Amino acid sequence: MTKTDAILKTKGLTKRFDGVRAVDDLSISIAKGKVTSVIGPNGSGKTTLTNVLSGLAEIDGGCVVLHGTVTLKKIRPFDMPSYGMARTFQEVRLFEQMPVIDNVLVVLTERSVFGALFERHGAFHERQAEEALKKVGLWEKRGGLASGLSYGQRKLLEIARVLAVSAGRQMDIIIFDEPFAGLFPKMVKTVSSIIRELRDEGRTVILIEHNMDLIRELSDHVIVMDSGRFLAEGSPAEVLERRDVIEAYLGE
Amino acid sequence: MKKEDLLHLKGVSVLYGGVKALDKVDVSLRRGEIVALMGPNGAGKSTVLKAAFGLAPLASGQVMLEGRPFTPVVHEMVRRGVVLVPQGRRVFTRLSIEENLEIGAYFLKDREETARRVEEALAFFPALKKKRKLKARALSGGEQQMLAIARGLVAGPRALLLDEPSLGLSPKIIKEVFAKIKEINESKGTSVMVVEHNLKSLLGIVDRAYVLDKGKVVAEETAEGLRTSGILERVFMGKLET
Amino acid sequence: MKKTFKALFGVIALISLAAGCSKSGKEAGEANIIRIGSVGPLTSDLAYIGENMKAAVELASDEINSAGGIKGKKIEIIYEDGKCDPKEAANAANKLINIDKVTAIIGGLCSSETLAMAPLAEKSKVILLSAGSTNPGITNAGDYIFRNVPSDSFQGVYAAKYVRTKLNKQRVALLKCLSDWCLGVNDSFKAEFVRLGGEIVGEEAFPQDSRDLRGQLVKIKAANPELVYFVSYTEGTIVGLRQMRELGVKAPVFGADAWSDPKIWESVKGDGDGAMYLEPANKAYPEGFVDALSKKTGGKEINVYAPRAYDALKILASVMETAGTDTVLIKKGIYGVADYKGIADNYTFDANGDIKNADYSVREVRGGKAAGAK
Amino acid sequence: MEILSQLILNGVMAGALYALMALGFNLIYGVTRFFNLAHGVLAAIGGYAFFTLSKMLGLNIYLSVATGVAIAGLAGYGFDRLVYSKLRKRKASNLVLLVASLGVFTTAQAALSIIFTSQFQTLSETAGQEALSVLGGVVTRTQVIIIFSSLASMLGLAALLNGTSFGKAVRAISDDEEVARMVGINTGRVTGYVFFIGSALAGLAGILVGFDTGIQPTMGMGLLLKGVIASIIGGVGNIYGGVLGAFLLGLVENLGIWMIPGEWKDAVSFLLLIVFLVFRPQGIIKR
Amino acid sequence: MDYILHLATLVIIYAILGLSLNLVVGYTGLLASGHAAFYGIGAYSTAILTTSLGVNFFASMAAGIAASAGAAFLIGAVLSRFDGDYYALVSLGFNVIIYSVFLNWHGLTRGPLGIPGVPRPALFGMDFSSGVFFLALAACFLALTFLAARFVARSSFGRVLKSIREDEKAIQVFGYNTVYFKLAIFVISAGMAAVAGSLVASYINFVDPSSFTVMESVFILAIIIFGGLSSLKGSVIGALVLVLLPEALRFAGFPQAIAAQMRHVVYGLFLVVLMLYRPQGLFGEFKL
Repeated sequence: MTKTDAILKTKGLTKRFDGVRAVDDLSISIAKGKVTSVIGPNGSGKTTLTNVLSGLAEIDGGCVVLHGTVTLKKIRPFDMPSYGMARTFQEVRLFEQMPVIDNVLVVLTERSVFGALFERHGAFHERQAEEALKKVGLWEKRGGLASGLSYGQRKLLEIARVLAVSAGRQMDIIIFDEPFAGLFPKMVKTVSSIIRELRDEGRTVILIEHNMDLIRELSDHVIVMDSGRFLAEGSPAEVLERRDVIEAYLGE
Repeated sequence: MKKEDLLHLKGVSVLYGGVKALDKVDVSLRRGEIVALMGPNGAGKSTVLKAAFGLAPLASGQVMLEGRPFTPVVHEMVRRGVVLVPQGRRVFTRLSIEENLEIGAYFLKDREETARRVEEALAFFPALKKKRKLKARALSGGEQQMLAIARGLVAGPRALLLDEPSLGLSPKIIKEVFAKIKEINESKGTSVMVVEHNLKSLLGIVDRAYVLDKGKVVAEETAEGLRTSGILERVFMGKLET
Repeated sequence: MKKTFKALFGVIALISLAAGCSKSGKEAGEANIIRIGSVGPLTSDLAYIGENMKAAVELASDEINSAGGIKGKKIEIIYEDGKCDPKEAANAANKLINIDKVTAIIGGLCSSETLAMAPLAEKSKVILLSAGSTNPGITNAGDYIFRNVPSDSFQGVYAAKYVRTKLNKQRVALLKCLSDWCLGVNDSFKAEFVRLGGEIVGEEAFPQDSRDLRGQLVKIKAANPELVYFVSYTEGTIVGLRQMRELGVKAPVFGADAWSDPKIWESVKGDGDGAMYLEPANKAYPEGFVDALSKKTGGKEINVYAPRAYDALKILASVMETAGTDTVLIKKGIYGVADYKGIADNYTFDANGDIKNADYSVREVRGGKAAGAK
Repeated sequence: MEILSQLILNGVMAGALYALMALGFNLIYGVTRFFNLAHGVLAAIGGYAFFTLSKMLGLNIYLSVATGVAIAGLAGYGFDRLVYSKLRKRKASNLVLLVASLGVFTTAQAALSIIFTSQFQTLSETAGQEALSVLGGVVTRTQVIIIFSSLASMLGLAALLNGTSFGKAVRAISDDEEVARMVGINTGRVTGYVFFIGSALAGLAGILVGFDTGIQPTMGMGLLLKGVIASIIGGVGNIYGGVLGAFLLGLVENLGIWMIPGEWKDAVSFLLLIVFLVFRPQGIIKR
Repeated sequence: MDYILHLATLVIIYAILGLSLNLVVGYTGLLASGHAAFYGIGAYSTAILTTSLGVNFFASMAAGIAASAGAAFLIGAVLSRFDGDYYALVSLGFNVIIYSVFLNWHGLTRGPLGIPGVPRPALFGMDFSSGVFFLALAACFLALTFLAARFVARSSFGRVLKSIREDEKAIQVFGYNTVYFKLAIFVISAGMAAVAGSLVASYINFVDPSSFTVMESVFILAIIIFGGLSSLKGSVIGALVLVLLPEALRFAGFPQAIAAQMRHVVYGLFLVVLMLYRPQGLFGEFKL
């Protein structure tokens, strides 16, 4: 991988919580148009990394470089789309007391107050939402509240939300934080095909995942973290055979 | 059910928001042994501990203590001799180390006995002894984890349930922590049930292990079996057959 | 939305039906009754005054009815709570006028109550006779609006003259609560006092429900006045006088007519000694009145407005004795009242429905009891 | 100079009362994490309990104070058992608890008005108290007692929290309720006791206010707001912070009168709160 | 009949207040406890402009809306930093501050003396001083407010508000600077409250500070919590029930001294029971 394909890079990125370095001097780069998996044992800082990238956790040190040109030392959450990023959450964050369809529609509206207040192109958005919901198989459930969905369906709704928002706009980087955890095999298939499609559309996918089979199957590149630090990277096959990686997972 | 069973979860199911986190799980902890719960993320390992401790409501099944069924109520478990050391170094950060330990023996009304046990626990973890007057928030992650375990020890448990004690600790500390766990087990005869992803560290100390996947027990192995069957690699690679 | 409005109008219709029924039920067979409303604060801060006035009105109506009523008709008083809140008073007046079909309303105490009720009474041609609202604004509130209590300006002017000329004080500090009445009295005092060549060396206010006046008093003490003119209701007065004593404010204190409440002097004990205040110049209340009212309230306290409330109903009754229940005639009758001898005052109404004369006497507190000033 | 010291003394006095409210409020907040608006009415309950016992039934004054305080404590304990603990069990949000406590407040205050009428009552019998002169200002015996009680309560509470196993349990719950349960603390029961103690402190404040000025059923809201403001500017959930905040609030209010007319006092205290929340949201002492 | 007209008018005024507050509390999930401040600004604007400057009622209402929205903009800029309990407390604090202004800025508001003689509106020779006409006028404003509130609630903007209520961080990640949304709805809500204020000033013909206390804000909150958060219909029904309830109690035969306090007891118990058994209110879609 040459430097020019890197759509997102971190340089010495650091995030501390109460003296614990959840992300510690991390320098990685994510290739454009590929599926890059970030793996590592529990507590290795993967989710913190996604939170830092999406502005939910402040950067304590280092920076993030986008498209090789934009250097960010501070990321505000609502700037995410303007950087071309969208994400799902590990601990499913839906708008519980809203209908399923509104959970998708809401992310499609105008971002400005006045724009949203007077916006009236519902049909276009509804098509986008419909498409996204159909893709994850939740179209039939569109009228019910999100809180009424099962765990797996809730995860799928999160994914639909990201799909819808990226469909109309140029969302280049999509972060999936453990999208498969707790899903039934059929749903797993749906999600992995969605991820593949996204990549085929030329988007960059950052995948946080534990299931090694899925990682092997889906990812072009794997980055391993341990204790907040960079441990290894490479193709899935070579990384998953590495002694130090296995040890990081299983202990010495 | 065997006689030597101290704690026994019998056909336990737990529902989280309509999803089965545990599905008719049968797990037991015998006197004096160290049992590990293994499996991929979301397999339901921690939920087993929670179910035994009253933190997760049982949808079906029973928890038995020394052969008698009972309903676990969280704040009564310590008195019954069952202690849970939760995941994530949860110590009382605004209390001093000494106070953290004293709280561990909250149910004891005997001050002298409490003090004796605190000293004993501190003797067990010399790193904490030096800092006994400090607030727990001043400790490093590893020290906090030791404090959490030490706090559990002060209660003098017959069964010690440890949820991911190595999480976020450096390999050296992990070794130390597991050595201590083994020491406790041997010196006091305390039975230990431990949820752990750091499987290799456990190899030297566990007597038995359950492998869980998607809320079900998929295998039960002896210490010997763990070493030879290759189950650990299968857990890591996610190649468990359900 | 349609449903909402349907529901809304449905409920309104239901209530109007209920109200209509109760109204017609009352009218039937009760032709021998004259209904009169009474509005005042029965809850809220000033409830203690309102309760006292209510007892006085009750006493008056008992007396009238036991003496055979008015032209053979008994009077029935309906008491509503005005809470010293304009909206509440408007609610009460509306209910009294439209449901109970009262001929007259005695009330309110607070000027905010009276001012809010005035347009309703005026429109429906119902007599509104206040025994307690002293705000100058009421003077022009309407044709049917009367009061048998002097406007604030009388008492402020009287006090200012007394302090300036009789007591010969030059430098005075003002302490007042934040209510319409306090402000009214205070402002008229201030204007007159300055006109007479006096000097206001300090002016402090406190919210009506404030019970810590120490800050204000420290400032007044620092201004070193020769006298403090202190306008407040019972509670504020009790804490104010005590805190003055604590802080060593040595200047004599002069108060307004609300201080005729004996509760003040019982509560502050010796701390009130030397305090002076104005009281409407009334002959001593007749023995029987004091006893009868005490029996109604279960306590000894008789605040300044209670006798006026009693008088208000009596005035009304005497007018109705000749004018009947036609409110136009009653109105005319009240304008014609001259030198009516009540127990609190001798009343003559002017063309605005205010009372003409306002005579005061100064009381002084000695040994925990109020007495006529030397 | 004399004025300044008097204003400072006044501030300290006001602060002592606010401190009592803040102590109880903070203690309860630390354990339950919700804004207990009903805390205010407990001051009135304490005051009226004392009034009934001492003035109406003629009980000994010290016994009346003790019983009055205990009655306020029991009332607070009762509110917790009847309402809050049920909501907590249901994992209701803070806002639900806040609204429920508003309901409790309204009901209890109206009940007091019905039982005791809205009349203002003074509790102290002594007239013309001899005032002590301090640094050119004066304080009365009652006020000395108030300051003393307030400081004694703070020290007593500190001793209870730091020296006893109950205190440790309370601090453990404030720190991490779930783990406190895991180590064997019956957190529901301890929380109930905390309600008792915190409410008793509010009751004491109510009685002292009654001695200093007087009591009314509606006295609670004002006292509560001062207590809450004091807690927040001092550092919510920290008992020393609450006391510091209370004295700061008392001083600012009373010294502020020097510059601003007294009628703006309430506005000044809320401005102080807003300034703190904007510029130092963690309060003077961070938890 | 006049009594019924009177009550209907009051119900309408409180329904407007409920609708406007529900946009902030029910839809956006912010426990604003200072609504009476904006209600008061509307009332005082009309009272001052119509009595001392002789301005037409409708113009004074427009001015009131502007003044209220302006104040809300400044207050909201501070408030938007907070959420949860702190939002409730700070908004209550602003209510106290604005109440203090009503009470103490004698030059403008006449303080506790209040402003008497506020006229009823007249438009194109139409005189609304009769009860029926005023009721009709008030009903028109209720309808307008209802439509406006519905427009806001059903717009994309309204959907974003709900998502802020549900999970502010999550919606931020999708590119919404939620501070602006919170501020905007606060300003809109304050403007609507001013409409109710103008109506009440002109209807009662008298304005004084006692109508705009914190307790009044709490009453408006009770209306929407009872009627149902995030339900426009609920706001109207809530106003209907809570305004009429105390009037009904007048006929209930409580002893007079207790009747008004009983009303408080009933409110208080209402709140407690609601929180215990139906935290979303009668028609609510959203639980606090």
